[in-house]
Amino acid sequence: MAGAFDFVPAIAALPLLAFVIALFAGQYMPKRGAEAGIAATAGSLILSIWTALTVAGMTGSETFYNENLYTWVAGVADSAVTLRLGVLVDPLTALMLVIVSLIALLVHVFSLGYMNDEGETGLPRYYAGLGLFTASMLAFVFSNNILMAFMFFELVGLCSYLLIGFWFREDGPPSAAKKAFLVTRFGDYFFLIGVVGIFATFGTGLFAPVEAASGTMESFPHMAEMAIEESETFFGYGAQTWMTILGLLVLGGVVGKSAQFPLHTWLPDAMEGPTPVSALIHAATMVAAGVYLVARMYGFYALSPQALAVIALIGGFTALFAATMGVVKQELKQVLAYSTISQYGYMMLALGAGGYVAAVFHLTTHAIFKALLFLGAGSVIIAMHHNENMWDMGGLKDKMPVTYWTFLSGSLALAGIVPFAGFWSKDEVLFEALIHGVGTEGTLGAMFLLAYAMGLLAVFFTGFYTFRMVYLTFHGNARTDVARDPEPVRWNVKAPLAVLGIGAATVGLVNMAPVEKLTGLHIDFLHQWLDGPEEGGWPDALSTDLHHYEELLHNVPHVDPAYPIGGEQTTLIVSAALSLGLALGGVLLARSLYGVDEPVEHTDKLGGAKALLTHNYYQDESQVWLAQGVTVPLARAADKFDQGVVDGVVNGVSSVSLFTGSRFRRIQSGVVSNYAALMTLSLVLLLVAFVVLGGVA
Amino acid sequence: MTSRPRLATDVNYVNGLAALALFVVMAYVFMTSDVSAPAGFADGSIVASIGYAMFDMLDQGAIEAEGFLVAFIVIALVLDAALDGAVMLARREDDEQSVTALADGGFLSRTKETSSERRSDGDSLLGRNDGEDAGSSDDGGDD
Amino acid sequence: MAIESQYYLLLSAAIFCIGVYGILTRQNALLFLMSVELMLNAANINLVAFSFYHGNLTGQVFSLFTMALAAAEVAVGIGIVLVLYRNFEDIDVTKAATMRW
Amino acid sequence: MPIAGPVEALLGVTLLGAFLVFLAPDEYAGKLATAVSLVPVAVSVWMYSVFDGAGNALLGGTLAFESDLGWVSLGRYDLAWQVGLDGISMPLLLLATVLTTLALVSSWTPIDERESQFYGLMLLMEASLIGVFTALDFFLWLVFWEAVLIPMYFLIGVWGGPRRKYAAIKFFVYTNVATLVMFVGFMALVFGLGDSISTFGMAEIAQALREGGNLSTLAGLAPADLRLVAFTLMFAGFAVKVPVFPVHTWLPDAHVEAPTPVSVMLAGVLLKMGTYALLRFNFTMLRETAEANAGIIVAFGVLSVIYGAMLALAQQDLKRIVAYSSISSMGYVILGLVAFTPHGFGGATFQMIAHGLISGLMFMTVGVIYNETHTRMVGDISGIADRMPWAVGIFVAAAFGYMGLPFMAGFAAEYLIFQGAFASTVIPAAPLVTAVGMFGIVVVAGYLLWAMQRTLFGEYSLATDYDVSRAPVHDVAPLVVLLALVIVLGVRPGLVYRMIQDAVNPLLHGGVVLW
Repeated sequence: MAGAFDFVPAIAALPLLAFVIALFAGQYMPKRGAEAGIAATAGSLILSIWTALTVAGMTGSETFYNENLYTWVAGVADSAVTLRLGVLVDPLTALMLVIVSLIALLVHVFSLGYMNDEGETGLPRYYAGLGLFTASMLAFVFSNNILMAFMFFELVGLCSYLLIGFWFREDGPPSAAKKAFLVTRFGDYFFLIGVVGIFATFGTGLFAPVEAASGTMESFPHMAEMAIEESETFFGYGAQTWMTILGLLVLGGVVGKSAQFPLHTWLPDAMEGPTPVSALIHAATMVAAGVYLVARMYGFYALSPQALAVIALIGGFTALFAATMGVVKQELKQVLAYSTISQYGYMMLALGAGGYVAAVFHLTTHAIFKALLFLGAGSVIIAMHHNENMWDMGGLKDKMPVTYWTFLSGSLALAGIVPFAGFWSKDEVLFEALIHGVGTEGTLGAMFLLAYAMGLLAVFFTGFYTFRMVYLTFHGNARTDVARDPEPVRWNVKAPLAVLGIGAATVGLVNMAPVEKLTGLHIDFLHQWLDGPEEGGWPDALSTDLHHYEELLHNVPHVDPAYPIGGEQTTLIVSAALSLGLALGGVLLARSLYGVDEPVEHTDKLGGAKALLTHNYYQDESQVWLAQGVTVPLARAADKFDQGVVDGVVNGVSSVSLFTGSRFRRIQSGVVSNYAALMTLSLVLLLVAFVVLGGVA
Repeated sequence: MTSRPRLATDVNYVNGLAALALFVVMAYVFMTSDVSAPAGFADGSIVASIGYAMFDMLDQGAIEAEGFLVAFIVIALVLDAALDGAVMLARREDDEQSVTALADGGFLSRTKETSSERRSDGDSLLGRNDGEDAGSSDDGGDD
Repeated sequence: MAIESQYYLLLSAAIFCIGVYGILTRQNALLFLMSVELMLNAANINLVAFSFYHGNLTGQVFSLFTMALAAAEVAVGIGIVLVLYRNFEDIDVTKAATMRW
Repeated sequence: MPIAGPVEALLGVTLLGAFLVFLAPDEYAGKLATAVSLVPVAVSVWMYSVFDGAGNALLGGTLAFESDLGWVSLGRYDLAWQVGLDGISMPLLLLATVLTTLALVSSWTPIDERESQFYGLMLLMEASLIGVFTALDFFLWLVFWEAVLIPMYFLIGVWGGPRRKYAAIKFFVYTNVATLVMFVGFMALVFGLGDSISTFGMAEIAQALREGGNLSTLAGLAPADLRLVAFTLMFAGFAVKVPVFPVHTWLPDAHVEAPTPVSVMLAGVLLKMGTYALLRFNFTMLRETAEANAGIIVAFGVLSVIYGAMLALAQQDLKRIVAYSSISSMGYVILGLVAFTPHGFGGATFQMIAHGLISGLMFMTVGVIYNETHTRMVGDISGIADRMPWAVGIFVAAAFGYMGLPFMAGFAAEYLIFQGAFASTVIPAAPLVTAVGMFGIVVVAGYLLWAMQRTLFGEYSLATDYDVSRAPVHDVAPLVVLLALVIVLGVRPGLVYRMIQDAVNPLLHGGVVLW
């Protein structure tokens, strides 16, 4: 009997079909292709839920799946690797599939209101892009090897290019699209080296072992583990070092796609795209892909303390860095953009610091509340006739209550206020970083603590900028005519908001670790989901379970928890109180500064820091300088060199021969007598030569 | 103008030195070479033998020779062709008025109009070739 | 006693060089033709001389052919001279230099 | 062995077609040539479907469609009409025939004078290309190799842009001198081999060389030195055709001046002659020399990749951008070849096919845009996406194909090359060198994205006085076909990669593998 796992490829194939239909037939459809996208993503969602239920053991005996389905390139010779495409379904995959297809469905529905109702042109292209985007992300999620992951990772990049640049008639979007692709391509360059390196090192890129007819095909994290145990050497490096190198190379792609420092600059620009696309990019697809990849191959990263430290530091730093920039932004979507960067920083921090569950948890909750916030922002933007400046808004609370209350739910989640989703996950991230930082010996522990400190500080800024945004947008008096009389939005905008609003308030409940620890109730469902009910966790055969990861973390980089303040419970309470307190502090500060009827700008109080922050620490400038100030002149110089020197030599050779030719041709005077004279003289010379040399023989 | 022969005044004596040099060298070579006595012909009619050789009847000739029948035929054809060629070259084209060489006693009686027409034709044809040539070499040289 | 072969060669060289001299110094196409005739006949002398030297008639037959070919050459040559005159209004060979480079 | 096999039929039909088209009136020449060129396409597709070759043509593999007839005796060497296909030449033959047909269709719009001569020359070139990829006797091969130049010279020199004469002469002289250099190198080997070979058959020479020991001292050069000298000369000769830095400067000029269909053929097939010859001669016959000097060769490859990409970045002319990026892409082929790994050789050969299709597609797309706008300068055009949506859509797809988007042929090829080069034991510091070469994929994205942003998107404006409208169907159709091929090969590389691997794997074994 065909089970859910046989239909997993269809989860990605359905949106792909929607892509084709929308592209070629979209213009003949009443909603310009949206129908296909909605049907396909709904189908994907149903299949994803079915898959998740199967993984949970509710609809079948098999609870995991890992098969190679398609041989992309067969390596004939012994030393040639074979490259395959396959499907891996484990709890992480199932969870992510549900999230992605849910958000994709909601974004499709929302697009009806945001794009169709606004009378946009080129909608088939838009829905085709959305379909391909969803398809690539879903396929990326269930990839069973790193090459397949890379391939779909790249397709995700392509789709982001197409969608961010959707409004190609203006100047901004194409430029932003180019930047998004180029910056992530720079990261992917390292990723690709990593992929090639992994295949060259292990001969396989499987995330988890595959049971094939010919025997078990091992996964590369497992092979790496063995290699480290046996102290093998690769390409002249020790196993440990080599794994770190590979891990960091792959991390390049993660940093690019997940918009981590220093490759985050594309993401704020990507706000040029339509808002539903921003929601999709930020919540569930492109940006999530990076973090998901680290979680996917966590068994590999857990082997390298250096890589973990780098991940944690990048994460912590990005969380703080982006949050500070979010404080001074004027535009609604810009604030959200920086909050996205910051929140993905938390996930990286969690992964680096050994908090696998915390990272996945935050990925889940963030997907919900960030999608909500973007869609809410989209709703506001519709109402404001596509003016995004928060200083032109104000007082929208009463005019658009659905949007306001759902947006507030999302904002509370983002700020990390109990009991909204973000509180639980962010708290767990920080808690894990703290206990692992204290418990881990040496530099690694210190790095964790440093990253923790930055993450903790970022909580305050998060609370502040989130509620600065809420107050400026919805509270106080309306500051413009449009804000006084906003355009109403329809059900297709409100329905997704409502779904997500409820989600943002409640999804945190799936893993209330603090409550579990305090009360002893087993309500840390996500933890159990990733760990498994049995001893050793399931699915054991894949070795992608939490239990295995914890073992690795303990054995190889020696990441262990320790509780600095009393026992586990006290530490937990203190940590939670600390982060909640900071978040509330930020919220209250925002309220005192901006929660008034006629708020004014306070950015001048920042003094010199204002310019720094509004210019995003001159990150864009420096990267633009790198591109235009260094690369372009270098290219010009190369061109000059090519035209002048290399081609100059070629032309020089040709002019020398042309010149000598032009001189020699003077001999050809056209006068027969001269020719005859020359011939005669030559004959004389020849004869003389023969005489002098004594004949031919 | 008469067609009386005159002493050549346009003689280029400098070039003539080359001919003189050639003679000197050849004379030197011949006179210093060591040549044995000639073998001479066997008894018999030389002319008859030549005739036989031309028609490949070597056994009838008294003096040694080779067969030349094919060469004989070929030369006959060549002569014919040369004659045709000469006539073709010499013939005026149809549109030109036929002026016989004898009628005005020499080469110099052609109408100016015809000749200048020819001239300009030839010029334009050759001139274009020239220009194209020059153009292409300039292209190559300048770039 | 027959004349030594060198002298035949010397004679032929002399005639040949007179022909060459004519070509080199004159500009009249008809004189060119005459000079070429001289050179051809210089070759004929050689042919006959070597024919005698080797005791083989081939050289003599060859010289006959040469004469025949010379006739052909003169026919074509005069044709060319005619065309030359028609195109350049002169039979000065140095003027027909349009085909150079 | 029948006298006329499919290869002879291909050549015969194409040549005959060429002469027919020469005689045809201008109005029908384009259609007639296209119709004629469909025959080689059909024949080569049929040949592909029944292809039964195995192993490498030069190393004792089983040839498909072989014929071997005595031709001329030259001293102690017998020259033969020896043609046949193996897994390397079969895909290239397909590439040549398919691309010719598409290029012919794409000429309908831009070529509007001396049409019958243009199409006749195109077919003549196709015939020569078929010969290059099928001939297995050196002299026969050389005849075809040189014969390609003649139609190309006229195609650039007559139908080209303003500086066509310069470009055509540069192309002709440059490549001809290269052939001379290569010829000297090869003949040095032949004379060095002396009595151990009796024909100019490439297989016989390759096997004699690989077995080693047969080479005698020639002109004071010991066998090892002779190999090195011959290798260098042959490499230099073929490098011009590829082209490899620093002997590449004929390429941009030729591309810029050539009419679009000719650019398509030049980039799509002619460049592959260089790498094909490198693979057949340098890397098959003189394996040890190549291995010993891998460090230097790979430097040329990587330098071409980066340098070509950097130059592309500095260009304003769309055609020049694609032309320089061809240098970059062909550098990857060198990188793959010199790796001496299965995926290195296979990927390099696959890259010849992939780049042939993608660069052809790219040039054709630029041509379609040029047909409408009459300019190719980046600054002169902007925002034409609205006016010609399908052409622009395909331009974007082609550009991403060029950047190595997965599931398009370019990615498969480049990935395999990287995979092969990374694991190479021959290249010194292989992982590092590969990583440096791979940086090309970032730069290529840079200049193509930049060019697209400036030309296709933004507000519509055009510096020339033409009204831009949708491209005619027969302009877009070849693009669609090419794009489909690129995607099909990207999704299923095995369609040609299987036979390629079969043919390149024997190269890795020491000595000759007899099948």
